[in-house]
Amino acid sequence: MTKPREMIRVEKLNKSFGDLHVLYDIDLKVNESDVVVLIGASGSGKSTLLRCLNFLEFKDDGKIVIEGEQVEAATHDLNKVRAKVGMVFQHFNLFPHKTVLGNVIEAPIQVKGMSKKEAVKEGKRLLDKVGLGDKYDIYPSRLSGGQKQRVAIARALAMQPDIMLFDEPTSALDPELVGEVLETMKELGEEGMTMVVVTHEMGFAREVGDWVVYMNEGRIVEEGQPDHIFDHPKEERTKAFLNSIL
Amino acid sequence: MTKPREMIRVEKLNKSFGDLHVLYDIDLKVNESDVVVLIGASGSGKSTLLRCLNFLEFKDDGKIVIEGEQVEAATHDLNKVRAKVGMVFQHFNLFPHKTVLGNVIEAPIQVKGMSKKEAVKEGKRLLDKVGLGDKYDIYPSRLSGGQKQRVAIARALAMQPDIMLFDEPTSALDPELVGEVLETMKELGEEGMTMVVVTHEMGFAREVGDWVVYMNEGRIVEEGQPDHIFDHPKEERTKAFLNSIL
Amino acid sequence: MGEFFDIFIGSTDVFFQGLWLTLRLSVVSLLIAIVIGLFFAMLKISRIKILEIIADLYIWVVRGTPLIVQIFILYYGLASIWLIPEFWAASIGLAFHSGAYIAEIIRGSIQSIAKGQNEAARSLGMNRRLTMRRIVLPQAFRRAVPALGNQFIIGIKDSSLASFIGLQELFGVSNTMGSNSFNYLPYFFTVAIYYLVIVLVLTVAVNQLEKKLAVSD
Amino acid sequence: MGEFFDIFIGSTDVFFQGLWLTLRLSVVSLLIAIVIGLFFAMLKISRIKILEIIADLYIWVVRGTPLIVQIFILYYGLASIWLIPEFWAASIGLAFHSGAYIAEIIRGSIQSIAKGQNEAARSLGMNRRLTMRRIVLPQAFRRAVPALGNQFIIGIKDSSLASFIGLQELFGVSNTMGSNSFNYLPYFFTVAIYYLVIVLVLTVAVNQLEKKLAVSD
Amino acid sequence: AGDDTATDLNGDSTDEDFHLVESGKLTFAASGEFKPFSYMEGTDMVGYDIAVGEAIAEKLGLEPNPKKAVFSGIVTGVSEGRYDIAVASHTITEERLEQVDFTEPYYYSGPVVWVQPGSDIETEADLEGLKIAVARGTTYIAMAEEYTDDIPQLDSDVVALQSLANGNYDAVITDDVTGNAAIDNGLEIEEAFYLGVSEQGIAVRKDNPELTQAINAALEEMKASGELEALAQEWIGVDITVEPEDTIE
Ligand SMILES: Nc1ncnc2c1ncn2[C@@H]1O[C@H](COP(=O)(O)OP(=O)(O)OP(=O)(O)O)[C@@H](O)[C@H]1O
Ligand SMILES: Nc1ncnc2c1ncn2[C@@H]1O[C@H](COP(=O)(O)OP(=O)(O)OP(=O)(O)O)[C@@H](O)[C@H]1O
Ligand SMILES: [Mg+2]
Ligand SMILES: [Mg+2]
Repeated sequence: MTKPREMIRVEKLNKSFGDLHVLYDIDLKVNESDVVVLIGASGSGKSTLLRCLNFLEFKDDGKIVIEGEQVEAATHDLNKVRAKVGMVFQHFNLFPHKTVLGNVIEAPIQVKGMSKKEAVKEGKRLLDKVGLGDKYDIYPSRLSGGQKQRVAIARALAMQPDIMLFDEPTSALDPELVGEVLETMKELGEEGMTMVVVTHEMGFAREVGDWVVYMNEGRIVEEGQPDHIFDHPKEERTKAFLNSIL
Repeated sequence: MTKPREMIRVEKLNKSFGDLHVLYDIDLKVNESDVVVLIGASGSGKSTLLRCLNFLEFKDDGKIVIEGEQVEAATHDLNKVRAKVGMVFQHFNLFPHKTVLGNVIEAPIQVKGMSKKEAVKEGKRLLDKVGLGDKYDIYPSRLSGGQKQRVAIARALAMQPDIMLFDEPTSALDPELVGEVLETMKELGEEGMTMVVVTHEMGFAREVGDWVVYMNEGRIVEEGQPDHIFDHPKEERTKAFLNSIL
Repeated sequence: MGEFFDIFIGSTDVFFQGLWLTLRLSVVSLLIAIVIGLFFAMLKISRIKILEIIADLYIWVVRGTPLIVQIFILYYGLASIWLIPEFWAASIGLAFHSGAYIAEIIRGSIQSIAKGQNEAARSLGMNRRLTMRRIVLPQAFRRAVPALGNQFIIGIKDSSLASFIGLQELFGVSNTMGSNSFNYLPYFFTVAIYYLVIVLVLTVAVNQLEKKLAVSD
Repeated sequence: MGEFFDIFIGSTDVFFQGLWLTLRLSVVSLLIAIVIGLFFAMLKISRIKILEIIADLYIWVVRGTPLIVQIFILYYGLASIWLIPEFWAASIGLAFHSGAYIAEIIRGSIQSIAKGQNEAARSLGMNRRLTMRRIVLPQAFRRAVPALGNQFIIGIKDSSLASFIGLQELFGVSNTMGSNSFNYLPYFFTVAIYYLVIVLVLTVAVNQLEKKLAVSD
Repeated sequence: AGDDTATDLNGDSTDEDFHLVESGKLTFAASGEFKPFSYMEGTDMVGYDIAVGEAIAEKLGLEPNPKKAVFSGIVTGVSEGRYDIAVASHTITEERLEQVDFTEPYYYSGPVVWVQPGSDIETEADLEGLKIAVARGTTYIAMAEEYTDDIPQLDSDVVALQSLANGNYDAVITDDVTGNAAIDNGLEIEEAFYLGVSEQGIAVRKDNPELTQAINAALEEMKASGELEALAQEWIGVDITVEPEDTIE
């Protein structure tokens, strides 16, 4: 068995907002094709950690290594790094002035310099894949929440990222729409995409996740394989948290 | 035993907002010193019924008899009627530009023409009664929610109403402040005030209420003494509702 | 630069007279405008269709025509019917103009006073008038202070148009002195500084007032 | 009344010339103002202290001095240094003035475009410029349409001040004809009607445009 | 002067006879922007027009009350009763006579075409189609209309001359004296040619013939005594109070 390729490594990451220390000495490793699920109470720092990985926030200190390369805001072209790491947000953040297809082809054309024809072809393929083959020319405002989130996934995939980050992708959705998004994510995981997912959907975590990380007040309290974490948590805080949401 | 005096009688009250029919054929009787508790799911029409009793909304048809007199918007001076019926709102609605005492003496002076001296004396008495004897000159913004609501009760009492209406008086309060307001209401009930109370506090309903009315989708579905309603509801919908909130 | 400084210092007495007139014009017109604005705001919330239409018409006409036209109609246009002295033509013209904006400011702040305030007062037996006078208006005025202050600042700048009916307020002074000396620039810079200072002082004053009024909130 | 009607009908050719000039002034100044406004809006959101201060200073000066002072400085004041023809003095003066308000409108609508839009674009690897140009500005402009339309209407009314540097736009025409005939009122009423109609037409047009742009929302 | 007016001047009449705007005061308008006839010194209006107005008020036993006004509004201001009279360098014209009465001329002058130094405008023919600026409400508008349609109108002559010097116009038509005063103030403009001679009168409200008469008498006396000429010398530097040979038609 060959050693798996390491996609993300975080070492002793610290992050504050002003006086508020939000992340303490975070260590995290994500290998190729891993699906890592981050869980934890509101305010525990899950979003902040994810946003640091995509450089939407900047760490105070510590190391972030993406695909073997230690990335520093001062010396790296972060736009290039971001293009390798796709991100899906809780509130979709689609571009409302562009059609569904327009949303998907925007970055490949503008950032990668892909030809419009190629971008459209690839964009359509991705939209078909997430089950929106009939919505190319519609504006986002006419989509349901679940459809919007699937467009957002296609849009991120269009940049051909090596890693996908998801920040509570289903928590703004009506319950009946959650399934379609999780299904899309599950397929993606099965195809071998490296993923870091913040979610409260424990069923998904258990079924799709390779590794679960429980955070509390800015620290990683416990981590392990889903069955271990869910069935035999060691820490009291983990037990309390799981009780509160299950 | 003498026949109790009838304070409020409602007969076949109907009320719509535009196309939305909100109250259907409501019948209700409230005798002197009764504490009637209205319960029901959100949107079932409890507030609307209460507001009709105080003529903040006008019925479409049916009868509203207050202290033996059938009140019609066209022929009655509603301000006089309102002065007999005090109302306490969920969000307190104190006058922010007046002090605590100023809130309480405003209407007696302006509406009843009470002398300022007398109004102040009575106002202070009422504020002492609700436990705010040390807050006369403070502005409402500096009070806690529970204190605000007690000022609102004192303000309504200052008009010496015969009936008091309460519309979810504790539901905007932090849990730890609910008790002080319920205590004040309980004392009021024990002193013989006629009260109609919309609340989700079932403990209060059981302890203080003389009669409980359960509303659903604009109709009175079931009513009776608290023990009957809470312990042996007859209707399925009542059972379901009680299960959902207990 | 030295020349500008000499002119700035040397002309203070004349400019102070202009300043005094500017301030009188602005204050008088603001007071009238508040009365007008309050009146039309009341029409707008009267819920009586015809009164609302009258208020809308007034606001539409004021907002649809330049201030200078309004002032000139009052001063030159109406002269054959009703002879209005310059000061009053300018003050009334300015007030008529600001009044429309103030009506909207007051209406807006009345409507922003939570419906709850109205209901609380009505439920205590207060009639509509009493509720308006004792409960809603005091709060509405307080809430309107920043916008009214802003409108006052606009009024001060607009009062410069009074010079075109012959009033020697700040701008009129600078214009006359500029043309008499055949050397406009220093006088216009001087007057610009006067306006900037007034506006600055007023902005600070309005902010202070706002803070003071916020005490009971 | 009959007299007014005769004058209204009889003077259409002159007033149409004035109207044409008014429209040219307003449109040209609006276009320049949008460029100015966009520029200063960018300075304001640049997060570079010195650029923000420059933008604040500009906005403060414009908002702190009357428009007529700004126009007169450009036309009379600067003449010895830089000779600007009437039309351009008026257009630039108006643009300089509106520009400050437009800068605030654009800045406001840029900042109202949810932070989320920015993050989504950045997370796709788009740089700040690209994000601004392709994602934020198109939405910001759309959101700014009502306020820009309103500013255009204000610009049309403000262009009446161009008459005081000799331009025979709408108001200038009415003033000249009024003083030459010693009979102001009918001409001022006529010009008021012209302004009201333009403003009305524009208000409707802006509303239409707004609706059309809302299609994709 | 007749005996009637003499009695007026002796102060036998009261100001009620004149229907004054403010009793006891002679309220007279001038533009304040027509150097050297009227202009501002600090907050005071001064100049030949003002001096004449003050002298007349004194003769009538009234307190002088000068009012600065925008030139284009002065005639209607007099006819509508804002001012008793206008001593504002008004050329006596048919149109104005329909609105107000005029006294006898209190000075004679001529409209002049002013141009930039070195301009090649020499005759009326050269003015064809050029940009000629004038002050709003003046008689110069009609003159300019003879040659062109492009006539910017400003609120004062001085402003027009200034803009001419700045290079904004091809020509400006205004009074001889005013233009020369501007040149004395360092303005770089040049006289091209005269457009004739005009008579300047004092405008009086039509329903006030007693006042017109009294002013005429006062003027007569001032001319006879040399007082008027002295004022002209003081403010203008030349005697403009006598009628030259060829008056404009
Ligand atoms: N931009 C910011 N400025 C200041 N504080 C912030 C900022 N973003 C987040 N925080 C604070 O950092 C802490 C962690 O926030 P974060 O959003 O990472 O938590 P979370 O685990 O994602 O919570 P949730 O489940 O509510 O999304 C919180 O206290 C939050 O208020
Ligand atoms: N002013 C109004 N205009 C239109 N519809 C209204 C108005 N007030 C209430 N409604 C509607 O009438 C129905 C009954 O409302 P009401 O507020 O009486 O219910 P409720 O039982 O008090 O509910 P809650 O517990 O949420 O206060 C609801 O559907 C509500 O949306
Ligand atoms: Mg989060
Ligand atoms: Mg309710």
